[in-house]
Amino acid sequence: MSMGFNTIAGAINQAIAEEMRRDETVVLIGEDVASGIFGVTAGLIEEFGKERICDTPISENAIVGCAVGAAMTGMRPIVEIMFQDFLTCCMDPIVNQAAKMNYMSGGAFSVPMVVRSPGGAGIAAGPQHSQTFASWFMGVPGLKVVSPSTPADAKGLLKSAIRDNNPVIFLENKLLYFEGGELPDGPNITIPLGQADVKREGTDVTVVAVSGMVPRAVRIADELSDEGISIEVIDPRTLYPLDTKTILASVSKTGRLVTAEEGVLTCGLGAEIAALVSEQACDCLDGPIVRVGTPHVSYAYNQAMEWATIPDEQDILVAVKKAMGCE
Amino acid sequence: MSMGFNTIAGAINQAIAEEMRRDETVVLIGEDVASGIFGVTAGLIEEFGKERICDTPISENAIVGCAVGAAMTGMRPIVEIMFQDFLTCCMDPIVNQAAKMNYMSGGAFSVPMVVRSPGGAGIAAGPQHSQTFASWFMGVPGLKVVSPSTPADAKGLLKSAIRDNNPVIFLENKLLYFEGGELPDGPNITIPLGQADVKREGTDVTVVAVSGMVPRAVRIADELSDEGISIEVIDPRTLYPLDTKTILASVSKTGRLVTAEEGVLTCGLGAEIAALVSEQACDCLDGPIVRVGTPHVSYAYNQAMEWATIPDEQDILVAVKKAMGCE
Amino acid sequence: MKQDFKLTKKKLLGKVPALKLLKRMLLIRRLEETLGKLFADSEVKGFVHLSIGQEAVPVGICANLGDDDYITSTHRGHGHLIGKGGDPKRTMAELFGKIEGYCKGRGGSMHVADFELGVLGANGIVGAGTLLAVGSGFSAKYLKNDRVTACFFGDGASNQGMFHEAANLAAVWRLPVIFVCENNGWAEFSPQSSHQAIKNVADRAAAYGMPGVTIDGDDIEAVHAAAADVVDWVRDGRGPVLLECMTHRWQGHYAGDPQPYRDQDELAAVTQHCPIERFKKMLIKRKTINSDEFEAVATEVELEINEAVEFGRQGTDPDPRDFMSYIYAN
Amino acid sequence: MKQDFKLTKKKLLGKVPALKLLKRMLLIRRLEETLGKLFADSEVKGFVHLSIGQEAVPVGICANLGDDDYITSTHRGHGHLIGKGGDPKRTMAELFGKIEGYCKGRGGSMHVADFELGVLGANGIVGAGTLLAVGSGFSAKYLKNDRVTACFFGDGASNQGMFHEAANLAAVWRLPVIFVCENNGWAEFSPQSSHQAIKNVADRAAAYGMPGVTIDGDDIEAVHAAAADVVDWVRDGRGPVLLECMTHRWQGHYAGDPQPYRDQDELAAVTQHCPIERFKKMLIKRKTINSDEFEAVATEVELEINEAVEFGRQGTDPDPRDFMSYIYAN
Ligand SMILES: Cc1ncc(C[n+]2csc(CCOP(=O)(O)OP(=O)(O)O)c2C)c(N)n1
Ligand SMILES: Cc1ncc(C[n+]2csc(CCOP(=O)(O)OP(=O)(O)O)c2C)c(N)n1
Ligand SMILES: [Mg+2]
Ligand SMILES: [Mg+2]
Repeated sequence: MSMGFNTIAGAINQAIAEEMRRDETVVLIGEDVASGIFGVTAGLIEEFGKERICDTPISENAIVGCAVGAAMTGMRPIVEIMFQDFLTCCMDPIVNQAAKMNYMSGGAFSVPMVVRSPGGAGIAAGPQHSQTFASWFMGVPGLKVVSPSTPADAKGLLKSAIRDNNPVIFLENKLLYFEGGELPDGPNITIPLGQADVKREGTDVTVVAVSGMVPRAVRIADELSDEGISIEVIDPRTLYPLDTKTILASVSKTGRLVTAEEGVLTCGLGAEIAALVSEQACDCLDGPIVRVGTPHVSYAYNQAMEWATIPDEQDILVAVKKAMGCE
Repeated sequence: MSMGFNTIAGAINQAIAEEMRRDETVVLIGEDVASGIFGVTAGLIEEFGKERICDTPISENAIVGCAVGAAMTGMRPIVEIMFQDFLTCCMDPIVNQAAKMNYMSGGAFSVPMVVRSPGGAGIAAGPQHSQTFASWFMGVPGLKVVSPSTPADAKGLLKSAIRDNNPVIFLENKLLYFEGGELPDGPNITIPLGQADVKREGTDVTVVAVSGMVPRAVRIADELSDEGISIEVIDPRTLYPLDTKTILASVSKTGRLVTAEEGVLTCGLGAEIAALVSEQACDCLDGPIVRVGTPHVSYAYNQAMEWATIPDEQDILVAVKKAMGCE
Repeated sequence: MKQDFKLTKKKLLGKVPALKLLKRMLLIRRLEETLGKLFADSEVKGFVHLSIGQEAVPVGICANLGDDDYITSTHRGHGHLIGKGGDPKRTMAELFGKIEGYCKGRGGSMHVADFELGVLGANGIVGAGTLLAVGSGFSAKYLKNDRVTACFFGDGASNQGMFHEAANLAAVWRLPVIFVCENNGWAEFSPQSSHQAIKNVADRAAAYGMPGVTIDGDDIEAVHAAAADVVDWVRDGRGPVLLECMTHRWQGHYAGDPQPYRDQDELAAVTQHCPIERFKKMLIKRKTINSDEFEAVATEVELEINEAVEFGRQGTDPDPRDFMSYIYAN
Repeated sequence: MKQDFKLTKKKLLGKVPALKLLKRMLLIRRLEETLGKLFADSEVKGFVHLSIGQEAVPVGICANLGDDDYITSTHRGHGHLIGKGGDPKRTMAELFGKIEGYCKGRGGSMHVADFELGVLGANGIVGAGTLLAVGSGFSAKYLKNDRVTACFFGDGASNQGMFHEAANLAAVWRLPVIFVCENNGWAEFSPQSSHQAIKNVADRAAAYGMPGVTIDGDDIEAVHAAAADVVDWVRDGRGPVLLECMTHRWQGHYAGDPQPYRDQDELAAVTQHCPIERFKKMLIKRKTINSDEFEAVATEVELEINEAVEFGRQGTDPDPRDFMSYIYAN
């Protein structure tokens, strides 16, 4: 397999283009997707035209609802919701329609669609343009939830999401869009949903990190390895279904667990993983499970304050030390 | 303090009436609240008229949004969303407006309002009329979340919620509406938000149960006390801010924890409590933390299947045994 | 251009098509009367919304649709399903919560759906069906398969933001969607005057640049004729149309609703509008059919519904522990 | 009854009120030009949406409102705030993220709000402001305090379900709300023709049973006069009105947007509609003012804005660790 190099934005663009070439029932629907906010979908209009790259009115419910109806009748739509914050405007078609359709109809209608949406703080966009809502969707039976942290993962997972017969919520991160990385070539390279990736092997502490927290966790792992502390960084990549096996195996090995997400901690991913481990692997634990994430607050416009809120390397470091009992 | 006897539905009705008598900026807004779905608000129209008991079109966004704007300009609206399932239709005014207004405006505008909504399965209402979304709102900074299990709690907490200067999501349970209980008289009896209640003292296992799971947990506590197992049942009553002190104190005493909620387990209340305890009281734990709740599924119309899905006494019993290590 | 839509004259129907319409309406009527009883007897559970009195709308509309065409529906969806040709047996089985039911007992009354007939499901969320209709309209246009979608919704639903977004999007994209408003003057316990400051929901069409017309929805021939015009227009690629059918809700909002909020005289008068009675009388007067022919159909229907009830009642209960299946598609 | 709303003739304004309007428009213009530069220089961050070219709408409307009246706003909200009498200093301080700012640095451009002036906040969610307007309309009617609410929203926002629900509810409840559509022909990078199949957003008023009119939103006297009529009507308790103001967006959707999607000729022509230039020329031609008087105002504005920038720049940074405050009210 040959390797290229690209950003996550580029990887997503490629995944969409390749799947559109492969399957003509794949279309992209959203507000100004032809222009491409953050440049992610830019240029697709040239190859696929406006029948398949569909700009819409500002009508999030109709955008997602249209995708649900189209998916029920033979299409595989990809929807873009410009900011995760606007998912508040289309929760019904996601939660009560897409997620439940297969179940409610006793399997008569499946809903193969993807909702892509960028989240995360760090660009002074203020309280209504910086949120991350992964855990809401994790708690909705019928949905799958994906959140990649590298170009290769983004591409491979998005392709799987498009091919999946269920609604997949695909959560991107604005700040990660332009981080580069290796990207395998070839239109058929996919990554199965539901498989975690061990981004760094280690033996002392397991750090389960997601999205923007992954590179931060890896940097801390590097830093601490100089101190002789060996950290295993696991990126679940798919948040639902969660690869509990990989996580439990790692914790059995290390006996210590830190979780790291950008979203608000309350009832978040870290809570779910902590509950999982404290139910199923409590015997292996040698210390407290420590969660890193946004405390119970909003993100301020003021950038110093915003950055003081966003969880960072320092927070992971402190958490690792705490998990090791050296507070 | 003299005592009456009433149902939760009756207690809520009383709380609304008393607060409306006390403060004329309190109004009730929702679909068919004058008639009163489940009878909860029935009769209020006679005393308060349609200026204060306001039937609306089927426009959940406008209902909640109207309350937010009214709260910003001197009112204390109570909103009813007929089923928690329909909260999907008004997430934006709750999450991006009500919850963030005080923060976004640097304290200029507060939003004293209550969103009441019944949830829960058990009446063959099918996948779109049976859900419980407590954990979504727990994860939204700026909101308070309340979920009572007795008439006295419902009344005292709703009165506090109405008087609170923040948006409060007040989650009721359809099946509990008609369970009776003692109800103290007197228009000024309130229960502060953020205080758990120990429904049953015990020494062997802590069961943190909420809403419809509280009476079930209490019944299991009774049953097991015959076997010599002493269970402490804690009802947090307010889910955010959570009374972590009471929970941690109980777990320190018992060393064992079971959580019981009706909602889907993934990223739920139980996850949050498990994470809390495994971070802050892991030394005290003598066994796994076991969560009881709805597995990752929807509720079927078929009632046998629906009831097989809803967590019940038997599930709590099994969980207690598991937490005690006797599987 | 878009505004030059006009209804043509009502066509008088011959015996065969007339009896077909009568039969469909009777099927809905008897099915729902039976459901009302089964609900009262606690054999059927949950929320059951009856469309008794409103049968002409789905029957008149769907008579102009092929099996390939789509419909989206509401919480009051039995009539739409049966109107589209749905099977009373599988409907009943669903209402009994059985495996043989349309949703294998998972959905119940508010979710009956038929993949083969393009019935995209009844819906428990008021207004959500309009969103799905945009989707089936989109796929039909994109796949060029010539299918149209009839989207049923109520006067109450027309106040939902979802309806607004759906209508606007269908209009900008000129999708083959017919927005069929069943205006029965009520949204639960609220009369239309309390939920909107307009008389005709069709007046909303202009807000989207689509044609809008209002007809007597209890006159099956009027509905049938208007639907023919609208289906032609829409299938022609001329964009969506809003067709408002004025009709009457005879029963409570849900089975078991005692309707204390309703004026008793108004309520007593609704049966005057009976679409079945009116059509039958007219056909007999016109000598298109005779009353024996009507009775024969009525008897057929009676039998079919009785059979359906037995089919439903005798159906297989799903294994309660099987609650994991169908949450995810393979 | 509700439909008999009519605009009266435009009144010619005398010197004092005319200069006042000019000054407010200039304040907005200079403030935003300055913001554009500060953004380019990275002194101001985040998303900044400029309303340059659209100043006549908020200024003309708000000139008819008292300090007690309410407005709701959009993501493009500086003009509304300043139009209502907002303080350029506190605005600038907010854009610099300082404690002295309208939101103490927490909100930024998209959230500026002024309790004293009834400015219920700019809003980052397109359409959400219309919901809040129903709320302030409700409280005004309930508390009988005679306040009206002007609700600003864009052509793009009129496709949001929230707008539909808000307009319908305001109409059924006859709330004192003016729905002011700033139709600048664009929603981000999408021209109006691609997001709705109608030309005039005012055509949507009929869908709610409220009056709707369209005026030249770049003609401040026209806006001012129409607003006077509308405010009277609404304050009279006759229910909401939709007032559509046709205007032009000179700049990109946000500061820094290079607008590759825009026809360069169209873009070059927008300045012809300059509400400030047009008004100034007219006033001088009519001899209401002379050019010295205009220059004097322009200089005052220049000074005020320079002062505001310095005020903002010199403001106090909030302590970054203080991020817990204001999440909850006491
Ligand atoms: C989003 C949502 N809000 C409220 C309800 C409760 N509800 C069910 S039916 C109904 C009235 C619907 O009125 P209309 O659209 O006129 O249809 P009809 O019942 O008259 O057929 C309401 C309010 C719901 N199911 N979904
Ligand atoms: C719910 C929501 N969807 C999308 C956006 C992104 N967005 C911000 S402004 C805008 C265009 C608004 O157009 P219009 O209402 O005409 O106002 P204008 O920008 O022209 O002033 C969009 C799509 C948003 N902020 N909120
Ligand atoms: Mg109706
Ligand atoms: Mg615009």
